[in-house]
Amino acid sequence: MGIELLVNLSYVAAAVLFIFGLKMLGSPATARKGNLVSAVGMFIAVVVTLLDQSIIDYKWIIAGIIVGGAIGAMVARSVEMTGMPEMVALFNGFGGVASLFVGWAALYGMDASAFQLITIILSILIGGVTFSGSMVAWGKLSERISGKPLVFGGQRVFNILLILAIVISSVMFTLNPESGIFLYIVIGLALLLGIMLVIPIGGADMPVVISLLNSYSGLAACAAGIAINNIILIVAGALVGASGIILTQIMCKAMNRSLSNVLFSGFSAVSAGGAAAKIEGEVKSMTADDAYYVLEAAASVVIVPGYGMAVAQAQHVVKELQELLEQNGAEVVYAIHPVAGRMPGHMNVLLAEADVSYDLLLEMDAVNPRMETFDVAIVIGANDVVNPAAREMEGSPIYGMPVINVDMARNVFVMKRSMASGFAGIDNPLFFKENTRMLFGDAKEMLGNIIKAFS
Amino acid sequence: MGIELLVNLSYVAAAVLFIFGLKMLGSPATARKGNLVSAVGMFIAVVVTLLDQSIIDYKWIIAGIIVGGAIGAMVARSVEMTGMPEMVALFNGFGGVASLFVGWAALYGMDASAFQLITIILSILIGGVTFSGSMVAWGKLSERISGKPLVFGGQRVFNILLILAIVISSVMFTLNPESGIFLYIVIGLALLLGIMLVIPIGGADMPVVISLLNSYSGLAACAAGIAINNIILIVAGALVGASGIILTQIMCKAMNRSLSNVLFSGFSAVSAGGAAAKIEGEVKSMTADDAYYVLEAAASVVIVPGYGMAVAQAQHVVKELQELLEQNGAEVVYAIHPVAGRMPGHMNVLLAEADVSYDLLLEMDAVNPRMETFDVAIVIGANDVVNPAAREMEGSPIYGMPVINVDMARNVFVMKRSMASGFAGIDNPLFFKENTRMLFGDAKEMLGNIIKAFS
Amino acid sequence: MEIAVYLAFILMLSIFLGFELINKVPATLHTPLMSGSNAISGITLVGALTSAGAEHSGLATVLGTIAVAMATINVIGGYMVTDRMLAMFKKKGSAK
Amino acid sequence: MEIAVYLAFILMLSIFLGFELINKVPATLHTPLMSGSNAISGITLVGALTSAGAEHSGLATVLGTIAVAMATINVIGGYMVTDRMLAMFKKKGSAK
Ligand SMILES: NC(=O)c1ccc[n+]([C@@H]2O[C@H](COP(=O)([O-])OP(=O)(O)OC[C@H]3O[C@@H](n4cnc5c(N)ncnc54)[C@H](OP(=O)(O)O)[C@@H]3O)[C@@H](O)[C@H]2O)c1
Ligand SMILES: NC(=O)c1ccc[n+]([C@@H]2O[C@H](COP(=O)([O-])OP(=O)(O)OC[C@H]3O[C@@H](n4cnc5c(N)ncnc54)[C@H](OP(=O)(O)O)[C@@H]3O)[C@@H](O)[C@H]2O)c1
Repeated sequence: MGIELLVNLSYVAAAVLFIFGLKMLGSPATARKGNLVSAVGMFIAVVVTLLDQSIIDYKWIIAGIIVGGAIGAMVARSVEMTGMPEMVALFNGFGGVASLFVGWAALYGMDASAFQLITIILSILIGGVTFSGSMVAWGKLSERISGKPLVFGGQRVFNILLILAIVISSVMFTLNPESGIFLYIVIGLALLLGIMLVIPIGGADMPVVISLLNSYSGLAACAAGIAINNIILIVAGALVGASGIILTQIMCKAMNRSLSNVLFSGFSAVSAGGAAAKIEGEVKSMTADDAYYVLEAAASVVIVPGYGMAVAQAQHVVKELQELLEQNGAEVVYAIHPVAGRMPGHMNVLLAEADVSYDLLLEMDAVNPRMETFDVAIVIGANDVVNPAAREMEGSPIYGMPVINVDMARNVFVMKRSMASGFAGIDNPLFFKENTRMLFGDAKEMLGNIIKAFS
Repeated sequence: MGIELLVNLSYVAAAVLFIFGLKMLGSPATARKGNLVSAVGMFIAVVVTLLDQSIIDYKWIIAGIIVGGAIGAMVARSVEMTGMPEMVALFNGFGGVASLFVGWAALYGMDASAFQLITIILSILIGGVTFSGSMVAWGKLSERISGKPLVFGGQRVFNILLILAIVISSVMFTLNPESGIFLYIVIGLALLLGIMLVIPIGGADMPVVISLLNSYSGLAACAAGIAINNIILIVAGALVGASGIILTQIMCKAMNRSLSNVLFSGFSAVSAGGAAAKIEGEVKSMTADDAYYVLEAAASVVIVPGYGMAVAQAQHVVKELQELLEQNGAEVVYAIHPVAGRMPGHMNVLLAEADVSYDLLLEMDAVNPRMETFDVAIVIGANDVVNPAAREMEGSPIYGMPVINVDMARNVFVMKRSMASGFAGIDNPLFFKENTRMLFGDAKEMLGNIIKAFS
Repeated sequence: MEIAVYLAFILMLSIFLGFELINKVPATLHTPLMSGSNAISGITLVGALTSAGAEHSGLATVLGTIAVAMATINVIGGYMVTDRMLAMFKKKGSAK
Repeated sequence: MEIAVYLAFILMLSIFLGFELINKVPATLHTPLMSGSNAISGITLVGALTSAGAEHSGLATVLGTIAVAMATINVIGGYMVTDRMLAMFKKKGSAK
């Protein structure tokens, strides 16, 4: 009784820490501390659970924790910055499968009531969908499988039938909890559903999908908590489930999309594909030396980094160029698009690594109104986020997305290796504009050449 | 069992409605609907409670509801706009005393555990403090008792002893729940504490105090809920308790005060009283006709209403003057101070009643930066909220409070009946400024005279 | 015992939620918000109903009945006054 | 029965609180916030612990042990990756 009270009070404390942690994670000044606060909550919850009397055998627990902890720590340490988003997907999938197993294991060793059976099947279902969905998202983000939306005829019908099948077999299971067959069917179908839900979504939308799946994994934990009557699972799971949905919506808004548009737009991709308008104009390229002469004379320069800067690991050279330009008397700022790179905040993190001052990183909305005042806009490995088609071409798949209007600067330098398209896989009329010059080559090398010209 | 489930599910629904209601009350577009939503929640909660089996005798309930409902409805209907804040104080007090009685009644008919006894005594205590505190606040606001902070020597010591006595008699009560004597002592002391806490606070701060007491009455309901193990009382009470504290803090911020400053500054009032600086200058008065000539030539006019406009019920005449000035080609705006009048939003409500367009009502922060551009500032029955001493005189009791800087307009007309001070009871150097003219008289009459001059 | 834990969680969550619900409120809404939440605190009426209706001692019934009357004043009066206040904010010509 | 009611309240309050906690988050924090709340969803580890530790059938123990390992990866990896991400936002010369 004494221990039980301690355990439960600690659970309350852990929940409070989770709440504070989540709140603090939402604001830049406190985010890192918030993560720590929530980690402390998790630590407390785990430690007091181990004190619980119903645990009689520690060897498997210890084995599981050691194996899982080692893998988790190793992976988290070694993953590269650019690989972090897919890492989150992977971790999320593991959380889902854990909830699936917790629900499954709850079947044994207790005489489950109908209500409990329902919660068990829910945790298995949501856990399964989370797991396989996260795995597909991971594959798409890490380019292990194609980032293109995968669609086929009759996909909708298939999905509806799939969901029907899941409902029926879940009902069958609750009626016959003894026979394992329905259980396996449900697990299999849940895994299939997770895959089917994510494959029609393009790789560019994966961050949103991961956020949604993260919400699901919270709900799975919540359902598992109801199944085994553990209150901290319920509270923490519901918190994550709800806040994850809000975060998903916020992310959609940053991309100027609706959630349903993200989830289901893949289906219409087949038809809309070929309708792109013709782009007119001529591509003009220039050398690093030519670029130097223009930059030397420029009084104000805006640098727009994109995924290519991350690929080329060019952030340090960018910073060097910035300093040279500043010594030369020019004003230099960076314009950061919310979805530049492959995860939100990608560019900020890279530039922070190169010690670029935080003040110089302007948001899109701060730069666009004064774009005309810049002598030069240097686009470094960005493509979709500076694509004027989003503004001009109604048929374009990215039409309506807010972009950085570099084409309105006096001169635009675009650094990339080829005329290849970016993540969205669409052509960019920017490259054909009158005031655009292409600097073909790897961003790091090209910047290095310009810097050499300065000295 | 079926009914109990219904009751409890309805309680969940009621709590959801309260949550939505509170949220909606916080934003102008949805506030009125929010109040309705929360009222529906209350209706559901009350109706399903009446279905509960443990209620066997309805006659007293019906009597209580009829009497209470009739009084509540009558008072709410008949109270004048300006009397609403004190009405809230009164209602709040009744809520507090109800919680006190609920806690008290819980003593009978059940074998209370020590834990329950503690929650019972808590609900009695908080309910009692809420009741007597609200009554004092009501008296001060409605000027049934003096609005001046009431302080006497040894007040602090007395309060500390009082709290000690409460703690001791509460402990004695929990140890001897049978003997009624300690119960009566606790009730008496709680009532005394409520009075003692509110009397040292000035009438101008009563809105903050009521908000705080409102938070207390939530906590009292919450404590009563724990005592009688009723979950909707706990949830709704805690919601009100917590949101009330936040609201209190927001209100303090609007007055540029801290909560502890509001609650305890009265104690130091005795000493600070006489230290006011000498005001230099000459009071110049003018007639309505003189005012007319200036107004006729003005291109931009700002109207600053205060409590005097409410007293004179001058809002309709003000609107008439506004229209005349506009026909005359002048720009007219209103500057509304957050604590003008006797309740927050007082001026907005009055002017809305007179059909003044919402767009013309500017907040202090919107008007102050452009105050120099106004030809005339007409101060109608405002005093404290336009007192430049808040800006200029460090010793002044209102020093640091943000005010509307009418003295920076080219001409200032002040309409009031005499040189009397306003709510804060301090002199106003504005009346002595070079560019100020006094229009002595009732605001409504004076405005009428000016309007007559126009036609 | 177990119930106390649930209550602790419910209390904790309600308090946090109460804090979060009120964000930036314009000054004009302070009084109606106060009044509206004051009406909610009249929920103690539900407790009063059970006290007044149960066939306990005479004193409990008397206390309960008074509590019912008082709480009803709070509830009915509170909601009506709040509504009257808010009704006066009819926003002519306002954007939204 | 009574417990189900408490659970319903707890669930409802947690969900509302979860909604309210996340307001306007700057785009830079979307990924860390997602990753950090993903780590919290690893709370299922607590459930896994009870499954793995209880002396049930062999299958339950196996499932529980796998669940412990998986959930631990989620928790440890999640918190560490989040911390690494946030560590990179060192704000030089920022106002606050
Ligand atoms: N931020 C997020 O949360 C997120 C997550 C997933 C997806 N996305 C999506 O990713 C896209 C981001 O736009 P973005 O403009 O940053 O990138 P982008 O549109 O993907 O374009 C990147 C460009 O960089 C160039 N590049 C690649 N390696 C390079 C190198 N070593 N040196 C120079 N250039 C190189 C590529 O062109 P070459 O091949 O010709 O060099 C490519 O066109 C958007 O579509 C967004 O929706 C964003
Ligand atoms: N808004 C709130 O929430 C709230 C609540 C409670 C207290 N308060 C406090 O109340 C004060 C509000 O400031 P305020 O400037 O609006 O009012 P005020 O400082 O109280 O001044 C009102 C002035 O109106 C004049 N007046 C009264 N009846 C009049 C009539 N019939 N015609 C013309 N003038 C008349 C009075 O002067 P004569 O007697 O010379 O005519 C008085 O000086 C502040 O101190 C504030 O802190 C505010």
